[in-house]
Amino acid sequence: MTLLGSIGSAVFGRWLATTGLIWLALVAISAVAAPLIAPFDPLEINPIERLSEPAPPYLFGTDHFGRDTFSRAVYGARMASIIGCGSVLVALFAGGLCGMLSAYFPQLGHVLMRVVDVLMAFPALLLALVLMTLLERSVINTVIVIGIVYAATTARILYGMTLKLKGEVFVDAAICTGAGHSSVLLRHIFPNLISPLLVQASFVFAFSQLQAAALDFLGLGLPPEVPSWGNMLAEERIYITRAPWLLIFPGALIILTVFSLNLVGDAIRDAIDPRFRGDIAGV
Amino acid sequence: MLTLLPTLAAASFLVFLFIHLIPGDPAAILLGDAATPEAAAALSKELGLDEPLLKQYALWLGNVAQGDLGTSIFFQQPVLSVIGDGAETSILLAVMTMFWIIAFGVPVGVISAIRRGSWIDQISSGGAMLFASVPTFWLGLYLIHIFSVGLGWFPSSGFPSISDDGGLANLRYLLLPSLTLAAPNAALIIRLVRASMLDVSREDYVRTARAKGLHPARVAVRHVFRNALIAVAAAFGFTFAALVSEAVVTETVFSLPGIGRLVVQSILRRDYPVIQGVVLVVVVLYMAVNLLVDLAYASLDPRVSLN
Amino acid sequence: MPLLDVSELEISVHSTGGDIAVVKGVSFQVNKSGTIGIVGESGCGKSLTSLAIMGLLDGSQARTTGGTVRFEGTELLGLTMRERRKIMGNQMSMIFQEPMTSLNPVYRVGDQIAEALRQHRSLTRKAARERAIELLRMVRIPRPDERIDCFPHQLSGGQRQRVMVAIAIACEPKLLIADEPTTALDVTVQKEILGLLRDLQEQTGMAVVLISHDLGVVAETCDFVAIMYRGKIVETGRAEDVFSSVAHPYTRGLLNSIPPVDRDVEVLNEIPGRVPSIEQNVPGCSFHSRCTIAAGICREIDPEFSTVSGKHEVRCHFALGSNNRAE
Amino acid sequence: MLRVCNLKTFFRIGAGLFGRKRITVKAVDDVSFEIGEGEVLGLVGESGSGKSTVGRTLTRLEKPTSGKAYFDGQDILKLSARQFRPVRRHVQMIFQDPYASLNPRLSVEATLAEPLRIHGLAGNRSEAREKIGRILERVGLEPEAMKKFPHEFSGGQRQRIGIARVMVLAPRLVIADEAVSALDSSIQAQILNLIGRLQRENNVSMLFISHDLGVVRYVCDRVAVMHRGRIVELGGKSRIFSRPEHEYTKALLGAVPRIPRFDYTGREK
Amino acid sequence: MKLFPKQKRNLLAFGAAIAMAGGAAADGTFRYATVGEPPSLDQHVVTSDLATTIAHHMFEGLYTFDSSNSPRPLLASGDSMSEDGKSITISLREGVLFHNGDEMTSTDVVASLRRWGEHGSRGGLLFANVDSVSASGDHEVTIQLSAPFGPWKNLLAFINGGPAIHPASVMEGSGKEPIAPQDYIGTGPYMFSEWVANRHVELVRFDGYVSPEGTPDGYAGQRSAEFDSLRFIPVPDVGTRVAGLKAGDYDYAESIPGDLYAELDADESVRTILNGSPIFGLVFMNSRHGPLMENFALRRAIQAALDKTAALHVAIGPEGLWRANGSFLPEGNVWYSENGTGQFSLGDPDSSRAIAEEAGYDGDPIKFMVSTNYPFHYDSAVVYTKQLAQAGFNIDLQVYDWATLIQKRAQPDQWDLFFTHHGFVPDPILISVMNDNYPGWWTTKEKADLKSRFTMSSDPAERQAIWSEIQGLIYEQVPTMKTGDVYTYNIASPALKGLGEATLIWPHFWNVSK
Repeated sequence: MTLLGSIGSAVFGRWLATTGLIWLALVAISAVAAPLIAPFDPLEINPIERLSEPAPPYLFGTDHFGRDTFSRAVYGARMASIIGCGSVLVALFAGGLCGMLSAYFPQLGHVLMRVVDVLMAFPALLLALVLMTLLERSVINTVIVIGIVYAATTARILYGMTLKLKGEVFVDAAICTGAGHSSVLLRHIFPNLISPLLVQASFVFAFSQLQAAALDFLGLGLPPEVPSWGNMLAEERIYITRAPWLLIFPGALIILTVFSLNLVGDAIRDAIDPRFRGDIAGV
Repeated sequence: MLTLLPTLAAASFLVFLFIHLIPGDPAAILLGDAATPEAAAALSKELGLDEPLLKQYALWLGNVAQGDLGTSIFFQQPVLSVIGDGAETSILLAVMTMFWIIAFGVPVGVISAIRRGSWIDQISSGGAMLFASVPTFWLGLYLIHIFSVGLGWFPSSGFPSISDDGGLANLRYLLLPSLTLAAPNAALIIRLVRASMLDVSREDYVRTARAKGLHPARVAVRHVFRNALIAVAAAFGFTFAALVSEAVVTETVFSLPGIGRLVVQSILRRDYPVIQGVVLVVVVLYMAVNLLVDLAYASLDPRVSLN
Repeated sequence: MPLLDVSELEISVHSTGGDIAVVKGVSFQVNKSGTIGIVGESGCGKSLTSLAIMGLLDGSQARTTGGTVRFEGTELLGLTMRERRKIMGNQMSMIFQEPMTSLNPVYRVGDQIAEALRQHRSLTRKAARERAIELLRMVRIPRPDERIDCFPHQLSGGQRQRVMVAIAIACEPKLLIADEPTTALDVTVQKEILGLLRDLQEQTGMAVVLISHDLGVVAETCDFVAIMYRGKIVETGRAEDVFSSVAHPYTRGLLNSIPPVDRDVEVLNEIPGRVPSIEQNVPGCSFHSRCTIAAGICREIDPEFSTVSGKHEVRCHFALGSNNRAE
Repeated sequence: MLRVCNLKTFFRIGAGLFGRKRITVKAVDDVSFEIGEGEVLGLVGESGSGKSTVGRTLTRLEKPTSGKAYFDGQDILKLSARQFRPVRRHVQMIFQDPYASLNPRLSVEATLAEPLRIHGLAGNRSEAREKIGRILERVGLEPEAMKKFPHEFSGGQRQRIGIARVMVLAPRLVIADEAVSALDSSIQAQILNLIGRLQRENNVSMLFISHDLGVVRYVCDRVAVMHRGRIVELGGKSRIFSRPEHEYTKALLGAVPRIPRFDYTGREK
Repeated sequence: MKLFPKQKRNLLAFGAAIAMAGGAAADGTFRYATVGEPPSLDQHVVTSDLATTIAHHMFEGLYTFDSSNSPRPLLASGDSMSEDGKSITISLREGVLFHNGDEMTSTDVVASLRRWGEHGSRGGLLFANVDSVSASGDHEVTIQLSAPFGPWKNLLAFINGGPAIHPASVMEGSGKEPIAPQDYIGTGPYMFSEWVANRHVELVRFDGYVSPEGTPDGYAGQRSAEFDSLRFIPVPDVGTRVAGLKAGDYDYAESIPGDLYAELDADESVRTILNGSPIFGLVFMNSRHGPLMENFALRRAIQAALDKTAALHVAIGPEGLWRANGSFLPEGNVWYSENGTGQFSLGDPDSSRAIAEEAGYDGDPIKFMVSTNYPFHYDSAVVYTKQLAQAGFNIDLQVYDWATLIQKRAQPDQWDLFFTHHGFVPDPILISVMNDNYPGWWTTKEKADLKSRFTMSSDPAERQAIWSEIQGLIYEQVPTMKTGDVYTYNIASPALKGLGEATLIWPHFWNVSK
């Protein structure tokens, strides 16, 4: 059974995970085709229509600028995808590399893992807060900061997994055939880490959504003009009674997306190598 | 334990560097909008904030070594007492949260592992995952809205110290915040307990226990759960870090005078000594919790020896 | 009345393609203080059989789908779990292959022995402890009063298996099922454990079902053997009969493929091919694809048992004399 | 051909939470032996006797504490990793667990092509494929096996792949570490015969590590008995099995269960 | 959204009696939900409105304002001025006690005025014209001016960044650094009790308080402390402030968003209290650096592009809470003037574009700094950016947190425009744009001339006329743009008695009980 095949059967075997996958596909489509789907410019201010209730043409109502919440939600899917993919890339690339190399080269690992320890000792959000204040609010900085926060966790996990793989007999066998470090790492160890990395990616993606929303809430995340679900919640949170739709819709979008990611990640995790199942945190 | 000191020093230096690189002058914040830049600069000088960074760090480190965390620029009070008061709130919040996590998470995880595949398992596993998907601040906002404003059952915000009027009854102020904070973490523990229970139940010694003719409940508790606890204990260190993270948001939503909100506000007003102090305390706390976890680990698993 | 009477036992495992019977029509008896060895290669169903007798089959993966298991005349398969537990660990007990993992690492060995005692005998804590020390002495663990407070990881593999034996004989069972009890052990330790079992059997008169892949172990220990291949017993009889006049080509092949330690062999006989997977439906005799004497009939008809001599029975169309062979 | 002198491999283990109390385990303690051209030396012993560590040290999977191992007169324990690489081609190892010793993510072709590529034994892909096809045939596998992945094979077939991976390099010394102990007896005989045939055909020297005395008697020319990190007895096969001198060897031989009254049908020597 | 009608709520509350055990805070404690922590409460140096809201219960100045924003004696009992207008003699009330029990004398007043003059935020405005301050008797002080200075009494009455009177012992040796909480000793009806950082600031009734005479009028007249204690609790999240007041956890909550006004006003469990004096947003322009430095035409082009009404609508919400008023002081105030206000909110992108072209604007980016700490700044800035873009301006909107913004605005090369707001002041001299050193650095000759005429005069009518001219100049040179008046409001528990209909500048809770 190929990797994709096993993931496919893991996901489609459960109706809930399948639903999650469909929802994620919808989010992805919205992200790509946002300009085609959104009926309005998400930034267009319209003071006369401010705080309109959900009714055509404003499916999700309007916010206090008079901006169309539905259009902002659609563009929010784009932001969610950017934040998620970006954080996953940073976390998995930086963390993954760090963890893998640390486990493979113990001397290097001795130094690198101390750095990771320092990062891990910081509560994730606290680290993100300090970094965000330092770096100014922007999409790229949010991605980097969330990425760094989860890079530490990823490094820890990959460290453990690589150590386990390093002790595998087939790695010894590869060394005995004369394979060098790069060959052992890239051909023998890395391919066995792909599926756990995929699971980790789905959890980092999910966490990044919550983390980004929390940063937005504290006023230290994405620039406020960016239409993200977290910003929508943060900016409009005083309207919980005055205009409840402004909190219900973006909140539901975040919950659904994170829930779906967790479901899919969980389904993949159950399908992967049981050796690593316990290593990946996630939910 | 001594090996932790370099980590601590590195962490504190990193934070020191970071927060001083952030633009913004605490003196200007203190004086307010009407003050001129010249006035702010004068105050800055008076506070010693114009000294070279390394010198400031050395000074700070020297003081810390003597147990003095410095004076808050904003409050004009010793950092230790500022943090001390926040710590009461945060620690009580953490303890209550841990209580919910253990009180709900562990039994639900055990039950759903025992009744694997049943509707109880489906609901608790799915519910756990759903709760872990809710942004904490969003949950908090609605809890306040429903239980404080709507039903009037619990106070909405704030927390008078338990040494204040009301005594321990003041803990009711922490009920909603701790539930908010517990929700995603309990979810984590439920899943972890369930997974560990299932892993352990495949072990040979569980079969041995069953072969003795023991009652399934006894097997589940004495043999499966007891061993699953080892894996769960290791997760508590992780949970603590997550807890502190989310406490920042929860304390802001519920306006609790804890160190989470303190640090956010201190970052906003560039109160360097307080930020450094909080980070120091949190890192020490984190290490202490990890040490406790290690000790718990050793006491749970006779194969792990401390020496 | 035999102590244990297994008749036409069938065990099925759950798979995506539906239930597959992996143990089919297994029947044997064990008398009081008798020893039967069940031999076969991995996957032949010998361990499932032992778990089914003991009542340890976890319904989610495998379950009994036919046949009867009578213990002292009582049908076990129909009992409720509650009734079953009264027998488990009491009149019937079991030891397993992996002494490293079969003991719970977080409890002292004394507690694990006492647990079995207190489950079936109303003993005080103190009495249970004394009995546990006595049991450790019985399984020949030196300084039992000290070792009783050891954790399993502080003991060697052989000692752990002795502790397992102590747990199993704690309630003086009438039947002991030993599933590959020495496979994970060194030969010198194996010898001691087998000797211990034999001595205990002599002292207590309990019957033993010994599951093993090692013909040598079975030959030295058992007075009755059953050879299993792909879920069926293919040859059974008194050990001396079976080994002195092997009737089934599989048994013969197996015996011939083991390099002997007491003589030099130039070329070892092989059984060609490999065991067809359990999902594969093999018509006729399940061994025919690897059998050197198989003929047309073997591909079509699954042979019934035929008697070689006395209690020595075999499932082979050509077992009863070389003149029947299609060579 | 291979001369091992006073080999010692010690492990330091244990690092407590509060201190660094370490114990030294003398896994291999002053072991010396020789293996001649085309000779099979059996290394028997019980678990923990250090026999596997000897093999792992000679293939440099473990670091020796002291001692020398001359292969063609060259001390291979002294060489740098770079210098050792050309020697590796000639010193190969067969592992115990055929399930674990193959990378689950690599096809058989990829697994077998790797040593060829590393040691520059195949000019191009088609040449490599041809070589792989030949070696697969020699170990008794169909050429179609090339495209398959390890999980598609049975244990015996996997061990054949493991042997192919070693033999494709045409090594001069093969270290077989419990090469058949994970296999069922009927399969074990097949693999033993395969190893024996390949060894004779290529005149390969072999260090055959096993706990199974019968297997060692079948495969080896000379036998070394290891006990607690030391070789307690070394000698010709027939002498060791018929007239063991050391008490431990005697105990070992005495413990092997035998099948009485069985008329063995194999050809005896 | 109300989940349950009131009666049912009570029943439910009764049902949850265990949760309610302990009840509300002790009687006699007044709980005020603030927007955050105040900085130091030292009124000399700190200009935070929140600090003043708390501090004016414990610190008093020589004068204070009545409801018409006219200065009236507080610690002073009377004053006289010499013929040349250069010597002011102020007599003090006798028998006034500090919280430490000592009687206030002229020594204390002189020490306080001197420290304020040297280090105080607004002290320089007066002390630039002061030669000396001295005690001319136990209960009399004399201020010697270098030239006549009209706004002196307003400056002495404005407690925010103003001359609170402290004991001389506290003033000795204190410099720019705010005095520490243990030195918070004043003469007010409440005295400092504790400041648990991050938790609350608590004041308690000062039993030795000696009140001024007269009917209460604004901050003037009789003062009496009715509560045992006042507790100021930081509740930074506005939703929590509203929820907390509704849930009965606070008696008073400040700074509530305009959009919730109608809903809260209709809610019987909440009382809304408007601020009588509006605050107003200001967009400062950089007069020291960058494209706007001396290009007044370009500045006017920017001014012409803005439609302030739209921004107010988005940022504040209901129309009753804001007024698109171009005069720096509100209608009805003595300083009200319509000079220049024709330019206030043109919202004319076409003429703006034309003026900008004429002024030589070539599409260079204009850096506009705004902070998100104040939602109304940010909301307005977003609207302005849109409007300016329509007029062809290339606006680079830079969003910072407040701390970063105040640091950046001190560096002339970092910005061209920034957004801030200004509290109500009773005298235009206190408006930040009048301060030459305030970021923006408006220091044209025209301004200097008018400003010196303005301060020299003591004749109210003349001063009002000069201020009108200055306002005209502001609309011409555009050092800053007023964005309109915002009437903030607070909410209170209906149980509070003695609250006025509106707040004067900062809410006060003497003469208030529950």
